[in-house]
Amino acid sequence: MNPVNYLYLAALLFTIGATGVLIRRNAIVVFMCIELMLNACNLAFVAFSRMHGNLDGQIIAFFTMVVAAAEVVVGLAIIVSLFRTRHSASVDDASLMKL
Amino acid sequence: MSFPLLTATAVLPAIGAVATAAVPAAKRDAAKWLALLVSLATLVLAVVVLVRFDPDGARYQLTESHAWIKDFGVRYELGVDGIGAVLVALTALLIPFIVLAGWHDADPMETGSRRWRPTQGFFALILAVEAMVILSFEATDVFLFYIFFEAMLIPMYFLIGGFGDRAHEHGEEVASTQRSYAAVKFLLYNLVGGLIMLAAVIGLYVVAGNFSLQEIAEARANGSLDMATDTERWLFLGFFFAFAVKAPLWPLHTWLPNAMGEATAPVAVLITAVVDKVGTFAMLRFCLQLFPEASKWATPVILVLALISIIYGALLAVGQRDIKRLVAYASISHFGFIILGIFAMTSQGQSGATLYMVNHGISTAALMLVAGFLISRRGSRLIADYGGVQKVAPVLAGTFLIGGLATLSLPGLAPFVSEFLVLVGTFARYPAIGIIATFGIVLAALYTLVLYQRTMTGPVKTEVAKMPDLRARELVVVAPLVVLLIFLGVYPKPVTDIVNPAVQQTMSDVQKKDPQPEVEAAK
Amino acid sequence: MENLIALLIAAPLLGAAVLLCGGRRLDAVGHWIGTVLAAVSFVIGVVLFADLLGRSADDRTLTQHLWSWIPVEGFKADVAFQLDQLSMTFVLLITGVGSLIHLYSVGYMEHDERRRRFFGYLNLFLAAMLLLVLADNYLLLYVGWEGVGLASYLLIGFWQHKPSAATAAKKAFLVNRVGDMGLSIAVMLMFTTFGTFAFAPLLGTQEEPGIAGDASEGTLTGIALLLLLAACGKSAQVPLQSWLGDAMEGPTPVSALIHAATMVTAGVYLIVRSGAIFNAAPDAQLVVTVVGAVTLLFGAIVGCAKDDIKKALAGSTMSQIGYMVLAAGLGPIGYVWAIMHLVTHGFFKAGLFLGAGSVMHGMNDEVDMRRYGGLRKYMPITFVTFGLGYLAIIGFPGLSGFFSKDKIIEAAFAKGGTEGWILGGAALLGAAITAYYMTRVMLMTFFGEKRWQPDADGHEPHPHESPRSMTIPMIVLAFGSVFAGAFFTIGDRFLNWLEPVTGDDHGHSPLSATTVTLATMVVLVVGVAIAYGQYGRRPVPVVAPRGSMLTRAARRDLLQDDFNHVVLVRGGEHLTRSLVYVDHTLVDGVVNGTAASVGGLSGRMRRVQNGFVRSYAVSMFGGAAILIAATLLMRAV
Amino acid sequence: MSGQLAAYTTSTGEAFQFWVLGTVAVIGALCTVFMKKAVHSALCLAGTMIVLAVFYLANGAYFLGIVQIVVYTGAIMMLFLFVVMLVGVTAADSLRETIRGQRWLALLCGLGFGILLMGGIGHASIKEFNGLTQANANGNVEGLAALIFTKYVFAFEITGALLITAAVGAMVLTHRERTERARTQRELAEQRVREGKHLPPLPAPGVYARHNAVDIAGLLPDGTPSELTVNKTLRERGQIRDVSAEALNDLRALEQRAEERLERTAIDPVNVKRAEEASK
Repeated sequence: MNPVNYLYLAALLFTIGATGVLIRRNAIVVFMCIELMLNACNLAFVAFSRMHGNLDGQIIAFFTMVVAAAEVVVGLAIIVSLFRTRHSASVDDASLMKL
Repeated sequence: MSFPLLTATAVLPAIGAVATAAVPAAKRDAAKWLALLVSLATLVLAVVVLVRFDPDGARYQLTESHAWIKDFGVRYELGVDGIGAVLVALTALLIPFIVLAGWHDADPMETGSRRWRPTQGFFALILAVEAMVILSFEATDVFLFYIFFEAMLIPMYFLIGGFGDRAHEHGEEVASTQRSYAAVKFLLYNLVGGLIMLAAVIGLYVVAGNFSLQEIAEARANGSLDMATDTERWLFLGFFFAFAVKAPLWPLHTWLPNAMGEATAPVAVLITAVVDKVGTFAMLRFCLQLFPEASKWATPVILVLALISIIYGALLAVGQRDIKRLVAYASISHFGFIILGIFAMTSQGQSGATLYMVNHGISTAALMLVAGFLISRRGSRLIADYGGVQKVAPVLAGTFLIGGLATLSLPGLAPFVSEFLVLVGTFARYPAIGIIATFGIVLAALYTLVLYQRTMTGPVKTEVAKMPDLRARELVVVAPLVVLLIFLGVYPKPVTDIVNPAVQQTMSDVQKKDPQPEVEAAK
Repeated sequence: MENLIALLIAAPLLGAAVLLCGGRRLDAVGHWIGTVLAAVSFVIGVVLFADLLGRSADDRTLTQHLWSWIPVEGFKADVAFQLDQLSMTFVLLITGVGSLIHLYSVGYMEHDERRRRFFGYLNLFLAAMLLLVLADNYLLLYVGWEGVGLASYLLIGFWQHKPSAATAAKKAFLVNRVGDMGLSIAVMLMFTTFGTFAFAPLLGTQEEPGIAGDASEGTLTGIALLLLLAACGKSAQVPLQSWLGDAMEGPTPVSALIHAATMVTAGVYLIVRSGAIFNAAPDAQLVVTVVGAVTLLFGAIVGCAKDDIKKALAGSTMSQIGYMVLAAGLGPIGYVWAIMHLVTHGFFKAGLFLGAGSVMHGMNDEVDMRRYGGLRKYMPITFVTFGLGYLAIIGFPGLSGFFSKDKIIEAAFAKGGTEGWILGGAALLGAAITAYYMTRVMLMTFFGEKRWQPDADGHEPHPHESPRSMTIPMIVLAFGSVFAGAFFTIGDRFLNWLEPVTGDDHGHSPLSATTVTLATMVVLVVGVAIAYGQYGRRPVPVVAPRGSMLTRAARRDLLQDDFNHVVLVRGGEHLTRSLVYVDHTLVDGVVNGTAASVGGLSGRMRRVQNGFVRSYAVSMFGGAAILIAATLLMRAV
Repeated sequence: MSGQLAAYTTSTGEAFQFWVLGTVAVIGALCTVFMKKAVHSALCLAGTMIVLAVFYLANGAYFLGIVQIVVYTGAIMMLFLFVVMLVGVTAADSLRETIRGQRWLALLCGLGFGILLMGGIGHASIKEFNGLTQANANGNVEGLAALIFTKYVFAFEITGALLITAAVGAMVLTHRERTERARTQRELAEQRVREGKHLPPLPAPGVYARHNAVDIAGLLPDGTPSELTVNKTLRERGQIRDVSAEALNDLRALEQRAEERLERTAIDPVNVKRAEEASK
């Protein structure tokens, strides 16, 4: 089997995640989809690092995880405060951008 | 460093505007007098300019030049040639009459009306317009000109939209809505023109590298700056469009009847006799000097448009029911003559056109102001509401008739000289166009006499039976204009002497020679 | 001496200025100021005339240069005057008749509270007319040309409260403007052809002709025809004659001075003055003669049908000027006789009008001849003067009309060829009709039994002789109309006087002078006889009979007004109305339409911004996709 | 083991593993997106992540694999679940789309995007394929450590700063500042009296023969359930079970059976039917 398949898999997962972001309204689920996308990227990185035979890809993946963690923490905090204020976790409710 | 005379002519009214605006609300009359004095002082300065101007001297005189925006080579450059000097004088001459005629136009409305009319603002705006118009006549830096060309829209907008006739047949509400419509229309039309011109101005900078009219014109003349044909044509169109809107040339004219119809008579005079002149003046100075080839290229189309303006404007004037709109359409017809004269590219035509600007200013002022006095008495702009005025107010009728005769350019009155020059100049190069344009004089007679007959003659209408004749203030406004009309009609030499050299310059810019008479040519 | 020329014009001009600006305080003396200044101008004219007589025939041309009027590169128009025999003739006619009519008006306008302004206008007219005949270039002539138009506008519409008067005035001015257009285009054509439009270089003199001849005949014909158009407008020649009848709305002195004696003859002056041009354009001359012939018949026919005394006289004026134009069109053969007829006509027609005015004065401004009758008993002086004028105009042997008209008919035949016969025939026929309608007027007015009735207000008119100030002018003019012709003709005084300017050329007439004279006599008698048969023997009905088709058409000025109304007025109204509509909907609509569409578009675009995070996300995502696609494509190619 | 893992062509074992687990991962991802309830999505996501962890290991990223399991699946996903609980386990958002055309646009974009990515990968020429043999020569962790603390040390420090910031930020966001001091029991009681509602403590949840839970509302005398009896949080989540109907049916069934036993003749057919369906 050719490890390139890992890349294909990553691409597939990434696409699914992106679509999820667009389709779902529940902020939490949206976040999960984002996580999914990040993971897809990580997979790609790891696969690349294997192909190129150096560990840089893994390092990047590692950093991605860290960043993802931070992002999740903040994001979830935002969601919680949102929910507190308007008793809903739907992203559509936050449509104040419209004049 | 001599005394900056030209700057003074513009700065004085500007300061006057600020001062007038600053007069406390209670002292209404003080503001009026202040405005009047300032405008008169400006007139004095303008006369000094005329006197100091030496027709046989350099092309641009009394020049001033200071660096302004170094990065773009924008300079504060002023200077007048014969045409500019005359038009500055015209502006400075008309403003006092406008102020005097609008003496009561901005008084607070009688109690019960919700609209408060800021008297100080009215006169301050008029002075502001004067300052900007004078500067745009004097600016020899394209960018500087552009700034004032655009800036004068703002005070005009407020003058049109803010102050209407005291009484209106449809009541105050309708009046104010119509006014704001007219004002917005005026603003939009001219802004669009201005924007297109701005693009052209920038384009010119890109091509020429600076904004100085003289430098660019020289470079064009001695060939050190040659534009690609297309570039030149596009730039020309950019400039010309703005001026054609301002002028106004058919079919860009529709803002004028609204604006002149809704504004008070003095403001209407300000529009057509002063502000619009900037458009025709700029055609003569910028279009022809900067883009001679393109001007020649566009001439046929422009001449046809001017011709349409003449006939079309006159015909519509015949069809109007509203005195002011009638005068507006008449003005459109006259601007057609001016543009015709400019682009006929003969010395008679261009001298005639310049002279026409002056005479049209005076004649329209006379006619429109008297019409304004008439309207202020009866409180209606509809021709049908008048009749037999001649019997109750003979002096008013007489001056109105003289204004009308000037409008139909009766020989002996000033406009005849200019109109005939324009026609001769056009005929010399384009006989067909000249002949068709001559039909305009018949139509002019038609709308003027119809207007006079319906308003002044016939049995006296009951509404006008009690109409008072011209008051002292109004006579002071009208009499000098009438005298000027007659004087310039029989002795236009003072003006032509100043104008001719400048016209010759322009002719040499576009490298055109007057067509020679057949007979001499034959010999 | 030359410097007096300007004074000729200055005097009445001053009068006009004073009277019009003077205000009410001059009401008491205004009319005398006007009259005196007119007289002053006449005196100056006489002085100059004497001076000219004192000179040798070939340097009887005075010029005065006042100032350079329109100095523009390659274009030169001066305010300068030229006084030669032709102008002199006119000056005397204008100031002379003018002064008399001023005097007459003093009485005639006595009861009009705006008499001062009336005299102001009269003076204005004199000044303009003098300017017209004294100008030394066509542009200055044009000033006078329109000036008299203005004066006639003001005077026709003097009783402005009458809508009919105001309309008539407007009509007169407009029709004249059409003619003026011809004149101004002619001037332009001259300028572009010759580079000048001053008389001296252009027309030259009999000895050394000007440069007028150098141009191509086509150009000259063009100029000549344009001048003819101008002449038609001012002299009420077909097809621009329609205004003259209505012009009778003005006070009678105006009709006498402007619309009979002087202004309407300006066209003839123009043609004769431009003789050099016309001589070089025979086609144009032919047209002139045709116009003259047509008009003289047209006017005569109209004159036969009118019951309004002034309109009848207007028709006759038209017809008489037709004679002059015809003569002028004949070239050097006719110029002199044209002018001579012009002068004599000035006398007798003015006299006739003044007579008519005096009649109306006595009849509470009644103008319908069918309501006159038998007036000779009530106003003898008027009767006598009017009668003499009548005899003069029909060409009764020995009176002035006889000489001048006879010469013209002769000249018409002398043109030679078929057109000679046709023109001469027309002239003869005209003479017959003239005799007919003038007799008709005479009989209906002064003979028969009285037919007047109480007018609308119910008071019976008491016909009475007019005051002295009115009768004196009439008497003077009657003298003129009796003796002028003989005085001019005997010893060819007039011919010798004008010949240096107009040139002379005795054509070879197929008929001898005596034959022509006899023929004239015959037709005259016939005309008078017919008229007498109709109006002398049986009583005149007070209400006009329906009359034949021709009569009815003639009453309506041969339907010319109806034509104008239908074609020009109606058509014009429709045109302007539709144009107003177009301007509002089309030209304006386009602009407003653009504005509206822009607004609508932006409104629709605004919907896209729905504020939902996810739709923004979609656009981002789509954008990313597009970017990737772009990069891939870049790679691919 | 690592050596052969990083071989040029992967072993059939890995291939098999890839195909099986890959399918699982994709299904998990799809479920994450399309599950109605957030909890389920979270669980599916966790599953996918574990699969990914296995892939990491398979790709020789041992450290990452473990971290993936420990940090992601262990910590982050749990954090997710925690929030889900807070917001409401059963709070299911309807998948019915509110924005017009959004779904189709999304699917379209997704599809296009995916295809493009695949195309890109296929298009990309990935020739050299040298495993991690010498990279992982002396341990994968050591290798990473070497890189992190030498080449990427700055980035590493910065991530530390980032994490701290994130932590503080989260606290700030969720922390609710108490503006006035907490009110005492007394004050609360007085306030209640002032507002004149629920002077007594709130009623207890309904207690029935078969049901006895906090989410069951008690019945008012007229038989309608009273919201007040249910805990506030549940109320907000709208998780109130209403069993009153069942209770009433049971009651009727009881009466009916009693009647039959006492052989009451007048049998109301309606009642009979009710009774039957109740007895089922």
